[in-house]
Amino acid sequence: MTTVLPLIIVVPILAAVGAFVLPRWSFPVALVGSLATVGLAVALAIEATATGAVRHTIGGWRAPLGIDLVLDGLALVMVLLTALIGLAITLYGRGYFGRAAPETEKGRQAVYFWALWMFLWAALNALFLSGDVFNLYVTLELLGFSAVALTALADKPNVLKAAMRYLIVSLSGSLMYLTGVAFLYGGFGVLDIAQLSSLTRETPALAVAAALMTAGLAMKTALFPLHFWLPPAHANAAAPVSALLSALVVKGSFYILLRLWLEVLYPLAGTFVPQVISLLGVGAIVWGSLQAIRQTRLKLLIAYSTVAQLGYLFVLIPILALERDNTLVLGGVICFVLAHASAKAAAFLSAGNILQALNDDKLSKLDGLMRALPLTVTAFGLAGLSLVALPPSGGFVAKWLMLDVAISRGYWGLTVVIVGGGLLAAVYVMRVMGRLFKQAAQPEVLSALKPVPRVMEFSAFGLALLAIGLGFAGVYVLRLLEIGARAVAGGG
Amino acid sequence: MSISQLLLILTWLTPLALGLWQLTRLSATLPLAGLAALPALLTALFVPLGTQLEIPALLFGSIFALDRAGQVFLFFTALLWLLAGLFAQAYLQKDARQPHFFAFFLLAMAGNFGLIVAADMFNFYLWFALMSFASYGLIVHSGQAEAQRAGRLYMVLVIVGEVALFSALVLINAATETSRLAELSGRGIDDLSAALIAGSFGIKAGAVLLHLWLPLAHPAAPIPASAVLSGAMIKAGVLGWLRFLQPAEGAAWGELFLIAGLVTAFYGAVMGISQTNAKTVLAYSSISQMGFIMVGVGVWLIGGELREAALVAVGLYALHHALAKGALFLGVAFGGASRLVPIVLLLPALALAGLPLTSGAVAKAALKSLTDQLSGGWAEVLSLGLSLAAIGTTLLMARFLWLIARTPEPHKAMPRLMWLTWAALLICVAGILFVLPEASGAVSESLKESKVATAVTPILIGAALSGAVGLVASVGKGRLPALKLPLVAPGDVLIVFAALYAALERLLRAVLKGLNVLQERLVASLSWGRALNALSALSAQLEARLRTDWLVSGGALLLLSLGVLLIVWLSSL
Amino acid sequence: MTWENSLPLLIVLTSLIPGAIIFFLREAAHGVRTVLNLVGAFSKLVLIAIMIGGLQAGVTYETRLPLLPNFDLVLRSDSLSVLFVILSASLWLVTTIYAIGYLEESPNRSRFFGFFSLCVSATMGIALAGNLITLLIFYEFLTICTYPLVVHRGTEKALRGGRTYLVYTLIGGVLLLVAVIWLHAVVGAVEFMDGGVLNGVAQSQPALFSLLYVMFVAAFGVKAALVPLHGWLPRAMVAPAPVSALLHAVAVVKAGAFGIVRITYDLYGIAVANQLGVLTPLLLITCLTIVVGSLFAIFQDDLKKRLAYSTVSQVSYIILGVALFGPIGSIGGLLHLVHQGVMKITLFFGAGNLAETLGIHKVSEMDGVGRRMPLTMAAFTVGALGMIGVPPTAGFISKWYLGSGALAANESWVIGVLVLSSLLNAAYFLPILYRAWFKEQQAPWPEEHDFGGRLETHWTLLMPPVVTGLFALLLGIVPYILRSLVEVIILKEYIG
Amino acid sequence: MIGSAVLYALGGVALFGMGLYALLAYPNLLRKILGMNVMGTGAFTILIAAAYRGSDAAPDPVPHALVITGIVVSVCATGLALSLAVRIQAVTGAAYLTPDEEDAP
Repeated sequence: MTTVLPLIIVVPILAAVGAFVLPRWSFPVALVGSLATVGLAVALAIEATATGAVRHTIGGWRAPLGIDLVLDGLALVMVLLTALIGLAITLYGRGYFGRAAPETEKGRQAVYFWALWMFLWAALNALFLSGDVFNLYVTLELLGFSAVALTALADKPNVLKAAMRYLIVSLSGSLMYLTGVAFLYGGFGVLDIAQLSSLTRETPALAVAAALMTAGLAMKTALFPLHFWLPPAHANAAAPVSALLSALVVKGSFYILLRLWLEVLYPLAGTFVPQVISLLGVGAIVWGSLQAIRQTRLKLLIAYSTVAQLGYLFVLIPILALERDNTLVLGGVICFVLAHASAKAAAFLSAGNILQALNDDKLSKLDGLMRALPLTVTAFGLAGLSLVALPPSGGFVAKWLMLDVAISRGYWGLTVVIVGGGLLAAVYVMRVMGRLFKQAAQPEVLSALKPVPRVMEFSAFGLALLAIGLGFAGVYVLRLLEIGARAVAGGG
Repeated sequence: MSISQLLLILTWLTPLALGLWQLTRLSATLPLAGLAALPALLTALFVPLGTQLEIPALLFGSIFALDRAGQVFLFFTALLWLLAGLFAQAYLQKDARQPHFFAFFLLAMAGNFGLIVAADMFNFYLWFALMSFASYGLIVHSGQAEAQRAGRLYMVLVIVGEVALFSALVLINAATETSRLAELSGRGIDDLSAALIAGSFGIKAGAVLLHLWLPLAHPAAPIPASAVLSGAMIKAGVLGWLRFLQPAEGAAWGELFLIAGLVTAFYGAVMGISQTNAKTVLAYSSISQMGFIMVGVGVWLIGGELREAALVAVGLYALHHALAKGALFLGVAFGGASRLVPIVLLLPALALAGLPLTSGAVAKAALKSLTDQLSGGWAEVLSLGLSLAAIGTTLLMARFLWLIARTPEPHKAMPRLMWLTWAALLICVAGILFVLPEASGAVSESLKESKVATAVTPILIGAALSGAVGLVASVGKGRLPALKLPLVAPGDVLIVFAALYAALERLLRAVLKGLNVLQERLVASLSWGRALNALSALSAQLEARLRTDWLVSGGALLLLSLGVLLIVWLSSL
Repeated sequence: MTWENSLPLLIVLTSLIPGAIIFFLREAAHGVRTVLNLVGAFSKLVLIAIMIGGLQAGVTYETRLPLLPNFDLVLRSDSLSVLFVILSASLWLVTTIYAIGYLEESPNRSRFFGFFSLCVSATMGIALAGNLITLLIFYEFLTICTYPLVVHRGTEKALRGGRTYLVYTLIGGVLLLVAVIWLHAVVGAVEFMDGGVLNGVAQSQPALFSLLYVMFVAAFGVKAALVPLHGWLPRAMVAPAPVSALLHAVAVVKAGAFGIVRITYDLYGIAVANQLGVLTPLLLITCLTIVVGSLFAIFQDDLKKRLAYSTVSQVSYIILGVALFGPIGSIGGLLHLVHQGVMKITLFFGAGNLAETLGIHKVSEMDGVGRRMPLTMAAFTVGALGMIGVPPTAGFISKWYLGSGALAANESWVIGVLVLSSLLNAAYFLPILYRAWFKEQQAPWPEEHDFGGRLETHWTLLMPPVVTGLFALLLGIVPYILRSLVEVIILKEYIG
Repeated sequence: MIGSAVLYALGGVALFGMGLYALLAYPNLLRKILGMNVMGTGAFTILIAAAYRGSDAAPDPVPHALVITGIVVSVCATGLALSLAVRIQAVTGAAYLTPDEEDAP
């Protein structure tokens, strides 16, 4: 069964190539690729729950030059998350791009979308499974390229500028990371994370690496105040791309940061650095929420919500770095990743539906859409529920765990922020929901809406259900995270 | 269930069921609705004392029983309701809203009967409440402005009385841990409970200062309703006292009642004398007469060996007053119909004043023989006081008859049933006390020479005084400055209370308005904060700067990485 | 799955599943929707009956789903939950029938009934919650499902009302969340138990546990509309009448009051709460609420607003019973949980009928309405007299127990509060009755709606208030049925 | 006395810094892209410095492999960046990032 591990990267790459080479068949190819990848992810999950963590050396080449793929609980959860959301986005993309011939502008976009999306999926899987810091760099770059290219799909000024900004940020972030890798290698002579984990000590090289990698990855994850690039990129991209970017892509760089602090940079846990990261997270929650509240466009509002929500990912870093064995703390963060990914994808897809129907996403135009697009609005509402972290939802479980950690350790300031952030989220979600529930001032607008393909509505709704359903899956997520929790870190 | 027990239930069930039936069928009056009082009358006459029925499922366990006090009260109450009911049937014949009247009439009747046979405090409270609330419908029946005003005032006092009674019952129940009335006697309730009981039933009984509603409500109601209000229902207050007022400090409370009784007796007379409405005069007379009964209750409270006799005296007086006042009220309906009417009305009027050989004389004799046995100077004070009050009664009655005699001829037809019921009631007034076995002692007492003398004297003085006043008035007509009557508006001190209430209401409104404004402000400041908006507008500028100026964002990036380095370096020092 | 471990879940699902299906029904699918609603409501009642039978035979019903490590979603039946479940389920049935008539021909019915069913499911969950997290989850769930109902009309005013509602309840919810987690951090996972589970722990850290208690009360107090957390309730009056019934009688304020009951009795334990000294401040707050709520009610001309302020006052009777240490007061509080629900729903049905049939929204428009709608107003009268506490309505029974409980707890001044409250209740209810019954109609009805037939209004509108009005009487005349159930609960709480 | 490897590394750091400055300070997109390339070169230089194992030992081959991979990535990045820059100039007529247009969905 160990062959499955590389397949989960290879299959989407093949699909990407196929979609590009066979433009008329790009969607079927992508669909098959998506289904196969989901199947592989499930197979991996079954395997890992049965046998524990999996380590695979591609082509028999050993580290340091060979490529090691490592599947532990954390990686598995991320792969599964990507699979679930990826499938929904593939389905959504079908509705979004329709059956336009490849010769048309829209058809051309569709072909690029399918190819790039499959490529991005491969990059994500590769990133999650990479066992050494340099391979992480490569996958990070691949992820960045495909994300930027996807952003730039729509050939409009704002989109292109946002993509360019995104590219600059992405590249400089990756380069900082790469420089950090150089320092790590210079300092400890290995690249394999598991090996590094047992070697790292508090040395100047580690400090420099920590500084470069943390800053670079923080920027790529749009941690406040380095989030400036995110809202225009996420808000201006095509709906399925927005969902991808917000739900999955930013999680890629965060995943690396998390791994680093868990397994490489932890000797610095005693310094004030994790606290600084945590403080920036707090800043993100407050700042992002305030910005989201004052937005007048739906997609920008959702994008700023992402800025705010990403802040939550960072607030527990100090505790994580100290208590690396505590899956409950990690569980809190990861549950948040899952909850945010599903909810945010659902929110962006719903926004895409609204945009499709209305050709506008100004909040002031949303009056009464509850009647016109009940399923979409419900999807947005459910996603909002999870963002506000009201039970029963994935967001609630995540915040529950985070609050549990914060309160039981006496982090009262953090408690206030987590709780207050939920209320701020309620404010911006309600700004939208209130509109949607309102009686339309001009009912004729509602009858002039463009039709929204059912598959788009249902995939948004499905993701929203996932966001809610995660509220009942906390136990299972934690159980998955237990897989190989120490075995991987300790082995080598 | 024996027939006696069944009758006990039927006393209240019959009028209750018929009342509810009438309430749902407002198109036509039940024929002879007054007969609903028959089971009660039968109960009073034939059900053996001590008959009891427990129904644990109802309320907190319900007990109905017939004791001596209950028997007497039930008797005259039922009799009066029966006759007034039949009277009303005829009296309100042409009234389109007669069914409404009877609905409330029957419900009030059920309440009045129920509270008499109730042997636990919850039932008493329940029926008392039913009676009080239902009689509101009787008071406002005419729908005229003064009836509405009277009704409003009545309702305020009813509610105040209800909550006072409620508090008293809770206190008594907690202190004695029983709800059975029979187990209350001699348990010695505390002064607060006693005060609440005295006050709440005092409202119903029209004790001075709590009487406000009476002079307004009794005249406002249709005549048969006035009769039962004044004759029967205010006695429920007396029965309430007898049932619940078992203070530990019996003597002190007794003396308080003696004083209050005397004051009430005088007060009613003084305030009533200048009234221009015959029914108002009667209402004030009722207040005055309740003062006499309160004296009896006072003696009962002082207790000792007089307790039993006092109970009998109170019962007799209540019975006498109920019938006499009922007859007087019904008589108002015939005012002007015939010249004979004022003369016929002399009978109940003189009975009320206590003329020998009338029920009044018997009742007063019973009372007098009680007060004479009191020590500590009370005997003398009361002897004089009651005699003076009797003069007042006589004057009131003279005023009443004067007003009746001047009533213009009514346009209404007088069905025979009206006359018949009135006549029946008059016969009862004349003879009833001489038939009742309980009264035999008092009857012979009243016929003693000394008693006859004390009874006749105040009547003569009163008659002389009214004659003099009448003479002065007729001679002085046009020469003396005309008196603007009534000198005191019905409800007398009500004016003070009304002013107080108005002030209180204004104050409350102002306070609440202020509170409301405050609350609105609070909520307004809570909802979608303005402060939040101002803050975020500022943040938006920063945000735009961060996005467009690469040096700012790059600076932040550098700051972060250098900061990390710096921190590590600092902490390694 | 056995009967024992699925029954509580089924009770929740009997409204959840119909609710979920109803969302997807077309507007015109009137029949299907009605059938679904009624089947759900009736089967819920049947299941509850089975549960009561089992409880009497000593069976424990418990559904347990793992939710988080150390934290299960627990739905369990005990006497207290049964009390609330019976109340909500039966009132739900009545309200559903009412809503079917009320919303006839109005838009968005599927959405309305969907959320309506979800609300009831949430209430069932609150009632059956076996631990704090379950309670929290359903409590918040209730908040969410109620919002769309409050803003159902979609007008600016409705949205404002809904927004205020959310602001209040979400802040309350957050407070609850923190309190629950904090408690969990201190004592670990605890489940509700008769007599409480914090005995010993709480006394060892009195300050902390008092603070937590205050947080719990504040959190639940928002929904229970304790002054000064009541501001949302009168504003939520913009909702359609069935929603008002739901807010005021079936679910929302009840959930708040029930939460306080649960926390006090089954988490802290009444004896522990008494030792901590938290009951006295609670008592003061409830008394303040009782008086202030009524004071505000007096000067409202809007009928539903007047009723809303009355709810503020009346719901605090329940909590008053909790705050009075001693079984008698407790019985009064729990009895009022049911009594208030039955009486207030009657009043709201009445108000709804006036609005729907005659377009009457204000007290000043009610002159002579008793003659036009005698049955509705008769039911309304029963409810109003019950609020004042006149026998033989249910309100008298609660008031009696509360008064006696106050004496037993040596807080005789509380009787003064009850008296004042009764006076104030009379001051704002009797004028309504006066106008309805004793005044002549002054002006034509604002907006008369002809339902045809011989009845004063549509039968689905008429039947519910009449039924609940009769219940309000029945519970007062024959109180022992309910009292015996309540006594069982209270005895357990005091003996442990 | 600073070893040649350290000197090399410091040179790399300097290059990285210069590139970063260019990236941030110049609005022209081409300059930004060039800046990024310089940054990359700096990073590679540091990596190569890390390969130094003493004057008499053969250098560590691993960093070289990494640098080669890195260069490939960097070429791709430059290509993507240039094509984007071209599109931007074509669409907006400017070789730098103009402020966003409002009111475009």
